Amino acid sequence: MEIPYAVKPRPDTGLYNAKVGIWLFLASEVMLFGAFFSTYILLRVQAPHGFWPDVALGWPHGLLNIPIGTFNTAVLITSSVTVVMAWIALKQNQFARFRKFMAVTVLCALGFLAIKTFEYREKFGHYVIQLNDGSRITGHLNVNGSSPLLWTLKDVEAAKLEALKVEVDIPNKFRFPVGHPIPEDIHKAHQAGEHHREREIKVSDISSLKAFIPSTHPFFAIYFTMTFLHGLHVFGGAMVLFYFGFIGSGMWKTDPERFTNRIEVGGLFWHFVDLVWIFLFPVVYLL
Amino acid sequence: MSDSKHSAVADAGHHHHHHDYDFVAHKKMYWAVGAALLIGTVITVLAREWEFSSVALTVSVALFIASIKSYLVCAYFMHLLSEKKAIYLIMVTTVAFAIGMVALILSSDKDPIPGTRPKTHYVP
Amino acid sequence: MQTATTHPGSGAAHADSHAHDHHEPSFLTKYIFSSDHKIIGIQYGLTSLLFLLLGFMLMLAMRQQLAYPNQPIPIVGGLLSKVLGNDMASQGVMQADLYNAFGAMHGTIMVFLAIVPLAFGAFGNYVTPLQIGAPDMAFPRLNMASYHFFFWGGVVMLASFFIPGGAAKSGWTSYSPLATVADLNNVINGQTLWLIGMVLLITSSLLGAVNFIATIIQLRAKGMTWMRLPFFVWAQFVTGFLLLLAFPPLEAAGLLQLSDNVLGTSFFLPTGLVYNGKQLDVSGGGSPLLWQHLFWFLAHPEVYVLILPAMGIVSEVIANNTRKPLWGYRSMVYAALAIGFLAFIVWAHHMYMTGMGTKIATFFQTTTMMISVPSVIILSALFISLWGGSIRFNTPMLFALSFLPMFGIGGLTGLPLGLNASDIYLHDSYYVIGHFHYVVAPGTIFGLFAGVYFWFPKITGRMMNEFWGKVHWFFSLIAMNLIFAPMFIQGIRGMSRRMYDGGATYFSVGVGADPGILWLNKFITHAAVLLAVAQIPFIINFVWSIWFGRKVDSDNPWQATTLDWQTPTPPPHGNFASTPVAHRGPYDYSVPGAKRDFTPQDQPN
Amino acid sequence: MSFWQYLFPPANASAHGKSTDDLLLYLHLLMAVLFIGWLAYFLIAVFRFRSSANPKADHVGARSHFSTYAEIGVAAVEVLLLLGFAVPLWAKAVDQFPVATGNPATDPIEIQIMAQQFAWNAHYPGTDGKWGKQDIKFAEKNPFGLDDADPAGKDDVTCLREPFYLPVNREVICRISSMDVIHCFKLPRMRVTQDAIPGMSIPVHFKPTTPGEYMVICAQLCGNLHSGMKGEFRVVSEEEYAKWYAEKSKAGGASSFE
Ligand code: HEA
Ligand code: HEA
Ligand code: CUA
Ligand SMILES: [Cu+2]
Repeated sequence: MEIPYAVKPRPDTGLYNAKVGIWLFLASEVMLFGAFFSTYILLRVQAPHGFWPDVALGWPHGLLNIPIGTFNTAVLITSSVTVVMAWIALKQNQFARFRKFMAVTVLCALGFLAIKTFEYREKFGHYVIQLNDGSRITGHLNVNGSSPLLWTLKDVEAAKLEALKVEVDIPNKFRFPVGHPIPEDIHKAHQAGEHHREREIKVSDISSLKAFIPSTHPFFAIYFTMTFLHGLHVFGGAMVLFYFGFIGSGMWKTDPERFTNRIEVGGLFWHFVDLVWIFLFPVVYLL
Repeated sequence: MSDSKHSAVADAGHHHHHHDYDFVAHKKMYWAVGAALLIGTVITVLAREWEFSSVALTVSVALFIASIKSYLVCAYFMHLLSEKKAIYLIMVTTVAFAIGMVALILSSDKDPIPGTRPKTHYVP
Repeated sequence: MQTATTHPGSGAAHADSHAHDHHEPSFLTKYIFSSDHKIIGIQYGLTSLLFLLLGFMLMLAMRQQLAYPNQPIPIVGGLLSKVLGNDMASQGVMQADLYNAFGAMHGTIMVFLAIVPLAFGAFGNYVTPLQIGAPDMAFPRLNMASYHFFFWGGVVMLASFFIPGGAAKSGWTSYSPLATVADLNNVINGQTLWLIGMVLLITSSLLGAVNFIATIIQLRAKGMTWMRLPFFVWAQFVTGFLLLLAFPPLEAAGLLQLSDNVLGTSFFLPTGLVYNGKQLDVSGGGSPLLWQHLFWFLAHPEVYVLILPAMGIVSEVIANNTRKPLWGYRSMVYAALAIGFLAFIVWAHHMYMTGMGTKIATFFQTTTMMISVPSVIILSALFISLWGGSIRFNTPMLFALSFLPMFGIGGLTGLPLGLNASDIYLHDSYYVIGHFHYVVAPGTIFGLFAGVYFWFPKITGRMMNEFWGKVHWFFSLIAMNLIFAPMFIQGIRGMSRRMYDGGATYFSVGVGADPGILWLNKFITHAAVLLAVAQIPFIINFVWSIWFGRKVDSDNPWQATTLDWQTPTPPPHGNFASTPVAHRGPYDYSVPGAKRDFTPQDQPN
Repeated sequence: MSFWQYLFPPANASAHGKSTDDLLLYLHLLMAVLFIGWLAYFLIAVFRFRSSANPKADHVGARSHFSTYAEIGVAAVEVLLLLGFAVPLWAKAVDQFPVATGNPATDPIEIQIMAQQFAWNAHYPGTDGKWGKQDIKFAEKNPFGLDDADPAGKDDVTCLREPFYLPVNREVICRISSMDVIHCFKLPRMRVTQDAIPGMSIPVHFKPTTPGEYMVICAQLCGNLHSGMKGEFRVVSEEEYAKWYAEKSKAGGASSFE
């Protein structure tokens, strides 16, 4: 039994089945990410005015690495171009060229994920520290030259440290106007144009210490959720494209038309992943 | 819709174009769109450095550029410019619902019973 | 042209006695990993019927508690204590936690594991491709995956009963923060499994929805234009869109709540929660109302997912048994589309009491009133379809006919809920329970029963017993009304839902309302037992008829017009003996001048 | 209890409640008319067109446009109920709060209602008319987060898990909140319902007209003792209220915390 229009388009709709399928799937994805963006917007508009970390639940700005994010955006855009070039290559009957473009696409995807992992790691070693006087600072720890990840106050206690060396962040302009609770000397350092500043903080002065992880602040919660899910899409898409381009490409010989359709459909998914990032990037990195 | 029947692989899955599908021009266009997307990204990042007078303006500019970029991806990479009616219908409805969802949730949040306040402020 | 004479295999117990067209598949590929839409439909059907029964049994235990608070549950009480532990059922007495867990699971199971898979997964799968003249679904393997996600979703839900702390107990609505704090002792608690189960079920529904819509768009037989589709197909089509676009936000919300429960985030937890006299150790900054928005964004459309396929079935049965076309078919189609559209913008009528200002409340009650209009149109069209008919009162028809006034009661009682000024009084009372059970129980379930009796001969090649079918219908109809009508009274008198003690606390003399309605709890419970008893003939009839029912004497025992009946019985792999072509509308019954009182869709002139 | 009583809500005890009841009544009349009309038609149709009486069906069926008119009629009544009743009633409930004129004898009474698992608590400003200072950091000590050190709070009246009092025929504004999960402040006889949502404080107002003992129901599932979460309040004469209030105020709020 043959399913009709699995390969050839149906005359009255002009579409083959998988194309309808993928667009329907993308429609549901639009609603999925739509809900996440709604969440982002709602969390953000109801956040108190003032800037994190001085107002505990104010919205953090400028914590993500913009050059890296920009670079990653470029990587993803490149892969979007190469995937469509791969498809064109098939249409031109140039299988070797197709392979090359697929390889670049998959490599870009993996590159994207690697960079994202690096960024995550950086966040896990970044802390917000609340002092007993109510002021808060952010920065990296320096424990005997290394920067521990995912510590809590318990780990500090376990390490039997009297004082913590902290590379304190100097707030950039997107964090201003700062409220009073930022320690005075850091404020001064900012005005002097410094970017980093190491300080020793007595452990007994610390009332809480949290890494930049989802439970620390709604911003991180939504940032990690959205980028992680987007990352999953990248990963899934890369697997599929890799399969089509390399493992399952034998179909090119047996059923070239169906194979080309598959690449088109895979490409559509890939562009969608790119599309999500086009909104995600400014929303979490820039605004 | 043109459903000219070709067995040529070159036509597979791309029925809306005719025999003389111009690969060279298309390839050029795809690269151009890619370049435009990159430029858009750079502009968005730079725009952040120019200080706008208000948050609303900053957000609008960023989202405006993102919309243009997403238009480019949809229109060219995803071939929506030459896609079939059914796909349009599905996607237009979906995007309308997605926007409706965000808009209605936000307007609910912005239209509470007058006098409602965050509990953290306590005093009536 | 009557397509084929009875296929040699017809009458055999199983649907694919035709597998001999191909190499002989093993049991595993034939029944478990089949990608044939008919087998998948049957898998969905049997699984969801079992869940329907389970959902009902949970409710029977709960009803027992409502009628006789703090007395041991007869028959199963001891077992529950043993299996679920004494903190759930102590000495056979249902505890509050168990009541809440059963309540949440009754709602969840009924909606997501019983009715939707039965209406959409089973009937949709089995009948839709047949009615549009397709050999199968557009994506058979996706179809199989959809069932397997559903199955594992069900397994996870069931497993949640047996883990420490028990199943989810924050209602099927799972409002945060309760859903997050209800069981802080166990990280992997009932709510966690509920969320994981939901993610699986949602994935299943999404795959199904993509498949259904693509199938209906792409695989309609030649000549099967949009306005020649049976109304059932339209109903499934709209249902597919509701699932496709409404479920993802709940999937998102589910993941966020999962993260709140497991990773300690605060998506739905506001600042300053004090729980059990202690500040909760979370960042705060979240919004409990956001969960409600995302939940109801799904759950309102979901109620039309529950009702539309039932309306589709009822329409088929009514057209067939009045022997005349549906009256106003076109307006029914447009009404279904209008429901599908409006369903997305009424959700906050479940949230009137969350502190809505006038503007937004007016918006939502206006859209709510608007959405009642297409329902009225569909119902009116079905009523008027009776006029001038030659009505046969077989079991499917009796269920289909009863659907109409029952849905009418349920729908009409939606109106006072839909206006916020009256919902102020009725919100979260038993009036709401009465309202929606009238639509889902004597409404949807009756529609589904009609479908079971109606398509049973196509699926098995045997008829179900008419007499016992009528007994089943009669007592079910009586019992349903005895159960749900008194709930309106309880609601009007101020009784709240989800009350473990059946409302006793609030009706203690002198302070609350009068206690004059508590006896109704007993009354309702007895009626529920009657309903349970009334299902026995059905279950026996159903199982018995698979093997011993009267064999059908034709492929088209109801003398129906739609393509599903123009196939061999049961339809073979690939469905049709020859590729069908539609030459006419779906309901050419009693065409003046025609030889017979039905003209099948594939009959050329 | 007579049969008729079963069909109506328990006696209304608030000023605005009658309009709610009227709306309910009109709605149910509309529903009854529709239901009885359709049911009668349905029974007639089913009987008259049974196959034994009418062996040959009519391909076209009904030819009248009655249903269109009926549908338009239903829609019109719905519009009427919506615009004529529901919207104005809601606007009155949420937009038109009674305002204080500075006359302590007639000004609306303001109270804070704090829900917790599984009790209702009320908080009045006390005879000085000033609310004591509240802060979230004291919320672990008492539901309203009252600051013991603030003199304005010394005379605040708090009713923790005990009945609170309201004078008859005075407007009351309750600000509803919760400290843990969502509850629902429902006063059936006052025709008042408002969710108590942690993180938000939402005002409702009503005017009790009948003295008596009443119940606060929790109408939102809030945990295992949800069904046992009751609150009581008493509507009493102005004098009795003043007496109760003065005594309570003197006893002081902060001391009565658990
Ligand atoms: C299949 C399911 C289904 C259907 C179809 C409906 C249909 C409707 N529902 Fe219902 N509803 C639920 C399932 C459903 N609902 C559920 C499950 C809940 C509770 C969820 C929870 O809280 O747990 C709920 C709760 C609910 C609420 C929230 C109540 C509250 O919590 O306070 C509201 C409020 O607006 C509402 C309104 C409506 C309206 C206006 C319709 C309209 O669409 C109805 C339109 C239909 C008609 C108007 C009838 C037309 C018929 C005739 C005119 C013919 C009459 C014929 C005869 C009498 C013979 N519903
Ligand atoms: C589709 C949805 C659906 C369905 C069909 C039902 C069906 C029923 N429901 Fe349910 N109910 C809900 C959805 C549903 N319910 C929801 C969402 C809630 C709210 C939960 C919450 O508070 O969170 C609720 C709550 C609810 C309550 C309120 C509990 C409370 O607030 O404390 C009550 C009380 O009586 C109740 C009763 C019943 C009864 C008696 C039935 C009966 O009609 C059941 C009828 C079932 C049958 C008759 C079984 C037929 C099956 C077979 C015959 C099996 C055949 C098998 C084989 C052949 C293999 N339900
Ligand atoms: Cu509090 Cu229910
Ligand atoms: Cu609804």
